[in-house]
Amino acid sequence: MSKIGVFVCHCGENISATVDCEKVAETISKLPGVALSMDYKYMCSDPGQTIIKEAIKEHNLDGVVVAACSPRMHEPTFRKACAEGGLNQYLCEMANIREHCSWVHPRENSTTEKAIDIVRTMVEKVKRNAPLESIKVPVTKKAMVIGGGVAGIQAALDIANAGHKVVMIERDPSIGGHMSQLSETFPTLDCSQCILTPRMVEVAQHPNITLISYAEVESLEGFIGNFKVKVRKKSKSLDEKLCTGCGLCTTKCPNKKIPNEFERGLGFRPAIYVPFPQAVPNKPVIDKKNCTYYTKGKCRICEKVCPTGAIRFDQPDEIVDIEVGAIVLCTGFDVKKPDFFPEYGYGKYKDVIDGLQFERLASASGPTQGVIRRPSDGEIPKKVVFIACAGSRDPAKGIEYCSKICCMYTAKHAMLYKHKVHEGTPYVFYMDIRAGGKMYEEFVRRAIVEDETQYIRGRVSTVYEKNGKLIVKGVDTLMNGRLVEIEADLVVLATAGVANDGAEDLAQKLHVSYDSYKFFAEAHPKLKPVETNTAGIFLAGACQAPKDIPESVAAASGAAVKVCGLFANNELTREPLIAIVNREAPPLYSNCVGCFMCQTVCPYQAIEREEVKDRSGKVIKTLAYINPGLCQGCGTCVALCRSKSIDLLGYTNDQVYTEVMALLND
Amino acid sequence: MKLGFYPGCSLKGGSPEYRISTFNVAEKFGVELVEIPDWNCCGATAAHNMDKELSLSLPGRILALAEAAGLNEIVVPCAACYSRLTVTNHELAEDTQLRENISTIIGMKYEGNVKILNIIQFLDKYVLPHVEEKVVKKFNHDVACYYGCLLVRPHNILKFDREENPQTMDNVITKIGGNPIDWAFKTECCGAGLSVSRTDLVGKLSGKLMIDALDRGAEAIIVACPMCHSNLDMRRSAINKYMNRESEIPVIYITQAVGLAIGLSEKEVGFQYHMVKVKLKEKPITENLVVKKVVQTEPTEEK
Amino acid sequence: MAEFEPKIVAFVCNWCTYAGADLTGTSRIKYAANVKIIRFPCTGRIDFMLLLKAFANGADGIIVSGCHPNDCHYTYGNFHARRRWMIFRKLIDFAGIDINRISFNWVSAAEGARWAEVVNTTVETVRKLGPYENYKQVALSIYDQEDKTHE
Amino acid sequence: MNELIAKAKYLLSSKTVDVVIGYGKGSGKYARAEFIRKLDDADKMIYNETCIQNLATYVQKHEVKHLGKIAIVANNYTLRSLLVLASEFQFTEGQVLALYITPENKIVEMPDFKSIEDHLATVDTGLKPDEKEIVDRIEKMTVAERWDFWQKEFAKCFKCFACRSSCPLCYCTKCMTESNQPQWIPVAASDLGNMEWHIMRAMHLAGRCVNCGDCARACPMDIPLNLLTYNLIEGIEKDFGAKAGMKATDISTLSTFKPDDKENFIK
Repeated sequence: MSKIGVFVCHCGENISATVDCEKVAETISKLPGVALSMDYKYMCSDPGQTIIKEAIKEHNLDGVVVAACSPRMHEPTFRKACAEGGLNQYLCEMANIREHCSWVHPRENSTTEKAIDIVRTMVEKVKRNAPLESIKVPVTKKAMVIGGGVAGIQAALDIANAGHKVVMIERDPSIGGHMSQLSETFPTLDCSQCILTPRMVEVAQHPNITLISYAEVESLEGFIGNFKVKVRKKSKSLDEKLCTGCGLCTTKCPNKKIPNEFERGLGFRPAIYVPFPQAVPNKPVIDKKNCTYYTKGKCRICEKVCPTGAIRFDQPDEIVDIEVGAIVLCTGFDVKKPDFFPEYGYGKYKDVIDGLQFERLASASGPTQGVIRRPSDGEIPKKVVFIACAGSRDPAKGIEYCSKICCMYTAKHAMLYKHKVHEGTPYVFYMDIRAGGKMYEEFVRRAIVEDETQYIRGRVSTVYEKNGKLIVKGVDTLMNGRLVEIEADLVVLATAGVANDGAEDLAQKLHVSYDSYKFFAEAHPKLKPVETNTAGIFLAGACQAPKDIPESVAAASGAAVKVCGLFANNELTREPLIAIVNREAPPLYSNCVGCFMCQTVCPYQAIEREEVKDRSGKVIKTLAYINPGLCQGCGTCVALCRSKSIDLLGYTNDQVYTEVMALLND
Repeated sequence: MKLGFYPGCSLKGGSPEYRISTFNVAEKFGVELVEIPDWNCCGATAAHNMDKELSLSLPGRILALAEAAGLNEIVVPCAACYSRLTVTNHELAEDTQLRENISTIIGMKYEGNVKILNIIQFLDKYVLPHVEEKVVKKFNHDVACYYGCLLVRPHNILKFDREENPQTMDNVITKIGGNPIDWAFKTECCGAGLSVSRTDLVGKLSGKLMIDALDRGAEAIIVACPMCHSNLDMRRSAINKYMNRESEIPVIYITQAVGLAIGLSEKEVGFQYHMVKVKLKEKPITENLVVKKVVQTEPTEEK
Repeated sequence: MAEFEPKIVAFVCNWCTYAGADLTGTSRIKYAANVKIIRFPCTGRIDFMLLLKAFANGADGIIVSGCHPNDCHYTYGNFHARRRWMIFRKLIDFAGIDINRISFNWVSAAEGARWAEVVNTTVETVRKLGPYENYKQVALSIYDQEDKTHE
Repeated sequence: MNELIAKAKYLLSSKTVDVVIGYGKGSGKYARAEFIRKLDDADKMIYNETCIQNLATYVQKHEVKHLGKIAIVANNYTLRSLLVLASEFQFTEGQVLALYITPENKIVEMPDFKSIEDHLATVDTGLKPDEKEIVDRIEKMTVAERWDFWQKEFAKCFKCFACRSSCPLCYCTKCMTESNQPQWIPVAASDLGNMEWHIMRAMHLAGRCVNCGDCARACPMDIPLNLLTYNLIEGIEKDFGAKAGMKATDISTLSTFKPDDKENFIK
């Protein structure tokens, strides 16, 4: 006869307000095998836990049910308590009578009845629980950082400086991300590249960091501590060992009229190119879509001029397997595409540009050497209208969230413009000014007061061109809705920050979840901001939601610490809730008949073939074997197995079957 | 091919040319328009500002009548009527309780089986597919397509074209060999609501958009709404006063334009009813004009 | 006579729907108390026999719910489950079991309100259908058996 | 059928195989299986319209496997069963030599999977019209009618498990119905237990059954068990474009998936 202890928690008023906890405890105490059943105000409090520990000793309980909140909340707490009380932690179960009962039902008998059913069910389950020991798996002390923006750079450096190996994967030819495109940064107005490029170089030169640029993740196998990542190194058509980065090829390439991505299409680049002067690695790649040789089959000028003969036209993509223990995702964000704003004529009028394009115009290394000239005719604009919330906070546009960085960089843009064009007037149309952050509000004030930016609170309905001017039609809600019309020379849209294209695809490859906007989802919005719900994969930067530089860097360091924490141990312990194939005495050996239909359902390739041999070494039977290191315990194989030879610890057939029975038999 | 037809007050009263041209065009394309028997006012402008139930009952009855008459697709040329009927259709489909209330009020069932076409959807579905072979005289003019307020708003209910910079009417014009100019006032207000009470404001609002049309060299303004038409056409004096210049630019219904292109006479499209006489001067057809396409910047995801 | 209160068992996965139901709780959204939840790691773990067993034990209705396609914590579990249910549903329907009493859903961890809605609609549907009498009858047969054997 | 006997004798004498599984005169209306290991036993072999049992059933039986290499008299169902068994690793290529008998009573040796697959590709493996017809008839019934229909049928069952023994694909060493922790299915015959047993069995055959119909023929109470799986076969072919036992490398329908599997009932 089992000795189960049942502890019903009032959770202050949270449960007892609608559930008669005494009655629950009292009813349950009558169940066979229940040695002790009591209720208490706060089970999770120290005294509460102590009660459990003592009870375990006193009644030498062989099972514990805590009827309280969701196991997703406090299961670890109480299992720990039980362990300390000398009971195997897996003999402790939680009955969720708060989230699934007291909070969702009124104070009625039916609610208490339901609570009783729930507890009874868990009691019956616990009777069939088995003591389990956690699994220990080795940890590969090497991290992969996906994405070489400022977040990725920070994460990589932090991990590397802690003495661990890091592999950085970057999709583009150079690391640096969006930050390398920025002119100055708020609120200090220090030059973006001046603070970023040294760290880019540091990454390239760090003994612990291997940088793989122009590469993308193909697939991911394994689990925390033991990931195996397939990486596609896209062909650069270049032997990097030979290339000295002299740049002769890029100057000699005849095909120079390709819109430059780094300049956001405001400038041009050749077909063989280095994205920008300070690029890391500072070696060119050939853009196959535009290279005359790849498209038309002749040219090869770069090959001729290369002093070291480093050009390799026939270089194929290369797939490399990399084994790492942890992964940090820093794939960053993108901004909404032009065609998203027909009413603003973005994409239709040359002089309607987005924030990043303005950054390039204002950047000393940009297409205009930092002089603000409008794209259409190169004139210096006299009136510039900045439109904040272009897409953001606009349910009609399907983007309900605030892109967060726009208020600040719009203020910055207005400033930069005013500093460069003293006689010009910057206008800003805004909904609200969201300048939360150190020195942020002051910064916006400066833009308004010192730099005389005309802030107009209201939306812009449409922008249209008339006699070379852009007519911006909007409303000033602080002037009781007066219509405003501004004849601007340049319009800058603070376009909404959105998830990078391919984010969804990557998330599915890595089995991390993502929200409806395709931003990667953290494991807990407050308490686990840099973890994903896939153990061993962490997040940093704007791939999670729009973030500014300080936030991205902070998150990156946070993720780095998590990785280092993981690497602090040589092995990590995993929950033993995994599937096992049953064993029987010879001649049966197991009920498994080796049809291996389970092998194809396993998402983790955890099911292997095991041969039972006799003394002579002759194979008597081939059985399924489940690799405890790989099994994640989804149980799909268990439900599929016809002979019921596979069972899932913690959710055994016996347990779930009993639950169904107990839940209904009242 | 038989379709239901809801004229509403305008097409029976102020805008006979719209009705005539619509019927004649439809006939040319083998579409018979059957007037909904015993139809009533759609309750536009007045009702929905005062009494929700009334504003749904009036169109509700019209829809119910159409359904009863077995007219599952009805053409509603007037933009205001179109708006009222579509909104009603939408709300009744959303809320069964409401539908029951309304049907008790109007004393007849409505199952929601009536599909509503505005004039452009009608042209798009039944005329454009065969229009090219029927065009006898290309409508070779630079025109400003004016959609007005009700034809494309609110988008989440009408699900028609785009609120900002709509394109469908421009497509029709292009199809009949015309050249829709790119201008800025496609969906601005013409002041219809104030047509009677504040004529001066009509002059201002309509004037603004007229100026842009003229500046961009439009030979005519194309409309699909009787209110827009009456304002731009009938209130021309007020408009000219605001612009302080004499404008002769005609205001033409999209159906009239199509009509001309497929060889209907000026009478058959009802130009005789216009205040501002329609004098479109012949132009030599230069190829580029005919093949000229509308600048399209379709949103990738139109929510 | 009081209104018939159907007994409904919900088989849900731990990562999406169970968490979703937790969210329903934390957002204090009220729903019918007829439903009791059994937690599984994944919809892929849910054995079709358990559904039959639930009916055999007097359930009038069943809810099966897990992560939306592509969102499975175990990547594919819900895809396998989906196939299983497609086939199982056809089979039991053919065998004369009332499939309107089983409601299959995808409810994510973020859809607290949706969970309440799923529960309530299912309860209503099953309440309309009434107690699952003929299954209950058949289920009794086994107890006769046991009695006999005990004699 | 002398040709067959001669073939059997040859195979045995030449040590090509150790046992030939064929048909012998049965006591009932169907021929029964003969296991020919000695040359002169071969004369017991017959082949006529009574020889319809799916002999593949014996291929993976422990006792038979022990005998060594097997030659087996096969019809199309047998061949498909063999491929399913092969795809479930129940025997390896070359272990079984199929002696397919054509409608014209010609014997075709099929030593490897390829030859079987190629042959099956040429024959119509769909449900026969009469089979379809009865499935449709039941589908047309109301749920209540179907329930009554099956309850009447299941009520006859007394758990002799002939259906299981006759099925080439029911080869679990310990059947789920025998597992007693938990006791998924009540041991004794009862309306509930019978229904659960037959639904479970059909579900376990989903995507595997080759509609040979032996279960129904084996049933002493003439319960049309095959209909349960026939109905699934149709559905599976429609929904997943899959058909069991056409390739030795096939992955069974239930142990795989497509991300775009179409269903309309999961809300």
